[in-house]
Amino acid sequence: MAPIVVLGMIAAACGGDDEGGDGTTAESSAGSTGSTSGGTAGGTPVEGAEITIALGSEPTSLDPHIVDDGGERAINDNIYETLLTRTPEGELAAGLATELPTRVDDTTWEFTLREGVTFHNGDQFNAESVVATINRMVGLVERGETDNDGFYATLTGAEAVDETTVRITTNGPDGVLPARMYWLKQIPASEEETPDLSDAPVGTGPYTFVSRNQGVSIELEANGDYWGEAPAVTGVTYEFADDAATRLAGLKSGKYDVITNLAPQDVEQAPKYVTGKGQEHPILLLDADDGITADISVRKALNLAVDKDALANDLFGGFASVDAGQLLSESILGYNDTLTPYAYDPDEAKRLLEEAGVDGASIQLVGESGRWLKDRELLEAIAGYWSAVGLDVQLEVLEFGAYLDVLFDRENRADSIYVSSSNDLLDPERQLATYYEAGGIGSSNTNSEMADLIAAGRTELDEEARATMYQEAVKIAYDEALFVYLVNNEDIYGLAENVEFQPRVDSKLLVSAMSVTE
Amino acid sequence: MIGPPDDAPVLEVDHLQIDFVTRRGTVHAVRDVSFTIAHGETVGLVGESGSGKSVTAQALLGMIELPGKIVGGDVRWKGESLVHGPGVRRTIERVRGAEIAMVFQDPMTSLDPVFTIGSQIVEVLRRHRRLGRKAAKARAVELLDLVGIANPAARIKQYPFEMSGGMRQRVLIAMALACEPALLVADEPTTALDVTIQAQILELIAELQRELQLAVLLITHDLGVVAGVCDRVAVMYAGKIVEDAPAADLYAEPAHPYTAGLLGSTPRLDIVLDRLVAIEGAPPDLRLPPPGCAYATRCPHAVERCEAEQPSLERFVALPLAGEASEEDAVLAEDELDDPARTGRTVACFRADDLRRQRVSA
Amino acid sequence: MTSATSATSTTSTDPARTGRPVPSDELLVEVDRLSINFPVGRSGFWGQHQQWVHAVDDVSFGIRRGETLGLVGESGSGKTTIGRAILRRIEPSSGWIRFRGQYITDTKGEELRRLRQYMQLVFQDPYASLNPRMTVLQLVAEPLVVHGRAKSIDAARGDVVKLLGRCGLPEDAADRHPHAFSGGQRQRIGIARALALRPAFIVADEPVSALDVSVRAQVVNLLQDLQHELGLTYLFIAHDLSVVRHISHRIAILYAGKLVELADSDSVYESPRHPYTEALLSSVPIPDPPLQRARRRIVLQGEIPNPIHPPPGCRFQTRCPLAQDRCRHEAPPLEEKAPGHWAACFFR
Amino acid sequence: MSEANPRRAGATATDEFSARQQEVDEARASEEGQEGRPYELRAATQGIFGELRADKAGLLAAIFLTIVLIGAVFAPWLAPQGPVEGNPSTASIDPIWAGGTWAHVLGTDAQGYDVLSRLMYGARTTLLIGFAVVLIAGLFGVTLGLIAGYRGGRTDRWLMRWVDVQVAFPGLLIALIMIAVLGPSKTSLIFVLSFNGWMVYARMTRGVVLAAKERPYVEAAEMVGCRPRRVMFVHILPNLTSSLVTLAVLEFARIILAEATLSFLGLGLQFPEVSLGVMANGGRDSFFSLPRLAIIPGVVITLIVLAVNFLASWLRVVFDPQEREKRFAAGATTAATTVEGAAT
Amino acid sequence: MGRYLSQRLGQGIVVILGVTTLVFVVTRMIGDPVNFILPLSASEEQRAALRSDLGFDRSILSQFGSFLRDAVRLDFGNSTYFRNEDALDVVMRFLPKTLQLAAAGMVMALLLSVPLGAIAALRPGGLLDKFLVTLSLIGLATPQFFLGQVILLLTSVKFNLVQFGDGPWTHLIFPALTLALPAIGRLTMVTRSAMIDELNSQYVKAARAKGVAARRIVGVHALRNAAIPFVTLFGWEVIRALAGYTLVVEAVFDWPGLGDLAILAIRERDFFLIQTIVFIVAIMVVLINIAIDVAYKIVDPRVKL
Repeated sequence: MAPIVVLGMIAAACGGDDEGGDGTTAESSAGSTGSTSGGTAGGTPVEGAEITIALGSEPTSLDPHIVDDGGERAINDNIYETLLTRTPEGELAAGLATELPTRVDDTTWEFTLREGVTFHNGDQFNAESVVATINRMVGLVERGETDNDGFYATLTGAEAVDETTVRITTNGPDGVLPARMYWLKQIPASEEETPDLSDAPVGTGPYTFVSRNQGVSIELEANGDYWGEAPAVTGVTYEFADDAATRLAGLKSGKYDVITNLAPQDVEQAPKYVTGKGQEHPILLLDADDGITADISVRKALNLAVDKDALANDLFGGFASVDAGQLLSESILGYNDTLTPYAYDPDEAKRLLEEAGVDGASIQLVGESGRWLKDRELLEAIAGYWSAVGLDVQLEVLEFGAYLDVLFDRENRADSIYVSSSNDLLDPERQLATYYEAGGIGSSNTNSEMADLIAAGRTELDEEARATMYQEAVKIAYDEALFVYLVNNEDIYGLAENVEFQPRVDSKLLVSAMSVTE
Repeated sequence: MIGPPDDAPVLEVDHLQIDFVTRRGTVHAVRDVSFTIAHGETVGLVGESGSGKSVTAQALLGMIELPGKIVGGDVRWKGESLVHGPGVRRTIERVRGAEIAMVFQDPMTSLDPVFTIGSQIVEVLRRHRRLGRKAAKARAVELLDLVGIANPAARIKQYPFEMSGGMRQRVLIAMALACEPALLVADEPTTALDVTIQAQILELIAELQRELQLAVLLITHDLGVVAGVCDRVAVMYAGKIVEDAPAADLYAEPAHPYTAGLLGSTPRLDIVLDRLVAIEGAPPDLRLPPPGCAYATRCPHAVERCEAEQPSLERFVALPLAGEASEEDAVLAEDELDDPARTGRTVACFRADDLRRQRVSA
Repeated sequence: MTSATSATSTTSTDPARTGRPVPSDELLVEVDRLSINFPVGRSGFWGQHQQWVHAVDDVSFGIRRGETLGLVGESGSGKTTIGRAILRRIEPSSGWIRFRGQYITDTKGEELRRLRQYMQLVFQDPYASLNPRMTVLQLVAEPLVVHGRAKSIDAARGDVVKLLGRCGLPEDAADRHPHAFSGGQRQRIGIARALALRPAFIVADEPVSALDVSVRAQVVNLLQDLQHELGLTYLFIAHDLSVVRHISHRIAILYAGKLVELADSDSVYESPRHPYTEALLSSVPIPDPPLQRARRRIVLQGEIPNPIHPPPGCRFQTRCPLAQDRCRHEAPPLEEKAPGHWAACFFR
Repeated sequence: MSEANPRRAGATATDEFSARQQEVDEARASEEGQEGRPYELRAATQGIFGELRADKAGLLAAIFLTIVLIGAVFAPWLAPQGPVEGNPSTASIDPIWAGGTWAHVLGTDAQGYDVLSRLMYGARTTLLIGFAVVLIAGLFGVTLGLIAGYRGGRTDRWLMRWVDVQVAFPGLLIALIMIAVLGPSKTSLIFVLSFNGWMVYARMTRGVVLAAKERPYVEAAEMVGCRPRRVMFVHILPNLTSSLVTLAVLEFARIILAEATLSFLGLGLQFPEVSLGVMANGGRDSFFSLPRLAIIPGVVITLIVLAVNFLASWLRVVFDPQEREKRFAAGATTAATTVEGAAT
Repeated sequence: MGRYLSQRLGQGIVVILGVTTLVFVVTRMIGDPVNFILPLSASEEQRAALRSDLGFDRSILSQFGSFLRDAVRLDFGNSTYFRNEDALDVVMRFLPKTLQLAAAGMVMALLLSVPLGAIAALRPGGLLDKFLVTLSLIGLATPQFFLGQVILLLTSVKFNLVQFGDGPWTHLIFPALTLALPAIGRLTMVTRSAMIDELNSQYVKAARAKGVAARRIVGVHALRNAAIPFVTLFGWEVIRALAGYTLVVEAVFDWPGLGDLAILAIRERDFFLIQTIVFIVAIMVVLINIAIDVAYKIVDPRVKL
């Protein structure tokens, strides 16, 4: 099961954006770290304002169940809603369901639905529509027609108890299910059989779909019948510009009001920018079983050799924080607050390498370029640090497909592989299963102790118990130096002078959270 | 302004000097050339390549361009300078194509290849005659008819590439005659043509000259070509005119050794010689023209003075051909000729008189 | 030289060689019913019609050893084509060429290369026909080297210098490049090069028409002197009747690919049989104004017919002042109108 | 780029002069002891410096290219640092004119690499690719062109159809696809650019050979009995040098641009290789914050290409006596008229 | 004419066949695209099914055969990246933007280079000539992407002049200018040298001797003749733009055209899309080549087709 989850996540990345993990909605317990700079924060909001948002990539489809890419989410998050939501701090909260679900048994969860909610096409939102949504997804997963199978492979079906009560079943104990329902977008019952919802997305959200000019733009307008608070911005146009410079140029020239993935070095250029602690954690997987990295002191040396602070402050311009010896953000279940980053100590690293007798040995470093923020630069910097402590670094910056081949080649692990891990559901399970757990599709170790802990956590329904298991697992990986821990970089949005927007921990680009001032 | 008297020359070339600047020195292409053309007169200008004859012709229409430059002398058309003076641009614009017209050596390249010949004739008429489109077209047809092109109405719609060389030369002549010029300058008009076509064109020029009372300046390297057409012939050598004489006299008794040499080295259809009399050597380098007579190095009659001093064009009086005349006769004949511009002969040779005497005594 | 002229004019050569063979030791070059067509562009909507230029049509003549045959015609008459065909530079479409009694029409490859030693070409353009990168020595010695007559360029120096001297070039000429020479001198170099292999037969393709008037005589004289000294045989191609008359023993006149008249040069001038020859003669201006003005001039109308679509019958009929109905259907054969004087006209 | 040759048809009085003058000039030149060398060589050796003095742009171009070439060839010895030496802590140091240090004259980039060092190594790679492509494409194209031109007939038709077909290929697009397949590396760049660039040599060579075959002196060589090989190598091929050199120089400029473009599109060389295009691509990310990182390599590429173009036009002049004459006349007469104007 | 056209069309077919074959072979060398299309979790059976669905399990020859068969019917298969949308539809959606850009750029090139070249040719060696020549050389020496970036920087950011991307026609100005500038440089040089040649030609001399006004000689006679070499080179520029440089300009300005699509298709290994793009571009190239010849016939009556 674990591989499936991971694959979904990678596919999410494949779908998307050239450099940022913009779409990777995750949440950070650090809460809202959004900060504003430049410009005036105040001003009277304008009623009925229309804005233009530049995204890094165009959604290939607007079917919320089939695709999973940043572009799709950026738009559909405004059209569709989910049973649960998260607070700005990342806590699960009521959404289309009026409260958090209750567990009926190990594999059944019951949701109570909000009344009086209608879809944009006039259909009623009710238990029937939830069942349709679940069934559609289950079918898509079975037929292998969705990029989202990693999120929903545990679902087996749903039944309506009454008009406002629905029960969702899983194929085993699944502590992650509430988080999954934070992710699954609700569609009208009438669309269960529709193979592709791309042409006319219909949801319950604050915005309705107006038009899509493929290759050029997508337009939404405020939903007058929205059950919740009416949004301040009444019209939004999305345009697509995969080049950061172009997006910035558009923002500066007034063509765009909001741009995503503002590059750290460009923040001063933007009229205004806000940041949110994202869920993106670039790390390096070290092959703990074979080759030069089989030696724990080498793995430690590789950690010690890298100046994480310089990466965070110089490479990411300060819009990143050094990882505390784990892939998990503070807000995530299982975060182990006893861990501290490996220090930057090149001398010690050199000493360890010499001790291990691999001074001057060659080491593979495999990565790719263009998908994630500063990926190539990060790789080059690491290659530089490692060279500085006397290693002969064989850096391979591969084309994405070739990179995936290396990443998933479990037979011949490369010495070190760059990945950028994110956490869409804001639940630790996926990351741990993918990279930590032995046998995980991206993992480079065979540590059974850690694997057992992670496997147990997966089916544990008690939050506290899960957290403890994960914290232990994370500690093992830290002690064993199974990864080179790097940084957690932030989402940066560029805003026009008169636009207000508070980024969310889960990186959702909600237009309803934006406003335009005079 | 009172116009020039009728017998005054329409064109005067007065001590014309033209230089060409090249990287290895200045070529003195035309060195002090003077001649005149009267109303309706046909003058031949004969010389080998590099003698400066074509350059001289171009100067008549103000067409010397860099790297060439008129550095001395004057060209006057009916008394107005075409070289300098305040209104010279205007004058040239008025005269060129309308009063003095030119026909070039190469009919294959002298027409714009991408326009019909009709439009190219009409262009001239509209420019100089301010004719309407229709009238100009009608006139173009007339002109083609005049130069002996059959079916002119159809021909004006043709492009130059659809015509033979002879035909094109006729078109060019028609174009030159479009504005009824007073002087036609024909620069080697037949060199590129076949012999039978050359005969046609020469015939045509002679005919037109008679009919239209044209003055013609015929430039050629072929003494034969001018013989049948011209009233007067000027021979150029190394940028200078060496001899200028009525055609009949020049051929009958060439006064300059170069003229004589040219005639001697040209094989004639009517006279078979065992051996041609060749002129040995080659023309001088015009960047460093010799201080004396340019022909001196090749001249069988050269004396010391020829190498040191430049002979100027002097009046030359030929002897009666009978050969019995004495020197007194010559003097007498000289007195009788008061109009050197028209009937007089001039020659630039110190030894012209000596040689004449030698011929007499021979 | 005068004797040579009279010899050829009295001994009649049968140009069409209808039956009666001429003693082979006398004829150096024989051309027999030579026709040459070139393919040119296509016509028709789909380009289905291959068009042919009928450059030379059924031409026969012979050249005797030591003789100069002048081949005269206007542009497009086929004179250059005939010259190149004899030198085997152009494939004949039909007909035969014999050289020293041997058929050479099918000679190819090495054999043809060896044949080149005996027949050479003097070019029209002395500027373009000498490789500007080579010295005069290299140019003139090249034929000797490629035919194995000299071991190397330098080994041939002595012979070359001697030859250059004979062609009237200065002693130091051998080591200079062609640029260093005037047109006339370059033509002398070209002649020296052609003579290097001591050929018996020279095709001179308008050798003086690109030269200045005063230099022409020098080259013509040189050609005559060399013929005298070396017993050369010339095919002298020209459009200029006056030079041809001066240098040739006999003259062949071509019109639109057809031989219209062939006779010794005096006869051609004095009693032309073909109306085209007459017109051609009268077109040549004579540098003598009274004479020139007094001459009866025949100015032909029109132009040489298109060689792609030659007119039926006599090719001259479109311009001929004598043309009658018969000429438009029937091509007049080349007939011996007087001893040694051949012409192709029904009426003369 | 191709500029039509000046027409030679339609000789005018001026041409008549220059022809004759040239004759005389050559006569004099050989009297001065210049004989014995092929004309063009002579022109080249005689004219290079004179021409350079006359052609200020050419002179500047030559100086600039010499500097670039030295910097590129000796980069490992001259460059202050390695091309990928540095880390984020030394990133974005300003260049010397903006208050930087002499240790990094042109500053450092976002990675902390020394820009000047990278420029030198980058130029080294870029020039190497340029030379290699010109050499490979040139050899291949010239060979095919020679075969086509000399053999003629069916061989010619087929080879030239091949050229026609390939010329009609959408070059950049094909190059991108091929590089995507072959993987971005120096070798594949060289291969792909050669694959896309040989046709122009083939066409030109064939054209020159065909034209040369029609020259009377080639016919003359065949007439005197030279074997085909000798005709080819002694009489026809030397005609090729001047146009080939000029073409190769211009192609070199084109290749530099092509390499930069491919690298810019992300399909160029990969770390740790650096070329000028790679630098330009690297500068793309921080174009607004550190425009110099894009502008420096961009300007250097522009200058190299510009200089190469000037060099080509200078070469044309060196190889073409007529062109030299024209240039001289233009210069001299303007000078002359100025003097005259001052006098009057 | 008929012969010519059939010849050119025949040649065009060979070109298209050659290009598509090359691209077909080359793309098949990239590797299995199935991994790109399917989610990574897809089972081996699913992969195999898709593989045989798309025909990747068959021999390359048989794949190529069916590709050609379908191509003749203008069926290029479905784009894998664009969720099974017909590849030709995708291309046709992006094509207009590229055509718009290319047309605007080429019109600019035409309108600027001809007068500039002609003006420079009036006094070769003069100050204005030197200035224009230098400018042209700089234009053709500047890498297009660099030019685009600088223009982007100056116009959109520093001076906030005009925007780009989708929108009113003014958005077209700067991308089109970027596309046009190198072409303007080259074409100005060509116009200039052709004009110099023409102005030195015998017929111009003859026209002057006829007294034809200088303006008419330059503007009518020389220009029309100079158009002959110009036409060919202009055609090449159009091809260059359509088949190459729009790619760069679109990348810099994020212009949603064929070039952007091509880069995307290559990056995403969307074989069917790549093939379709190349096919369409090749057809355009062939058509432009024929158009060049026809234009040739129009400006030069001597040309026979």
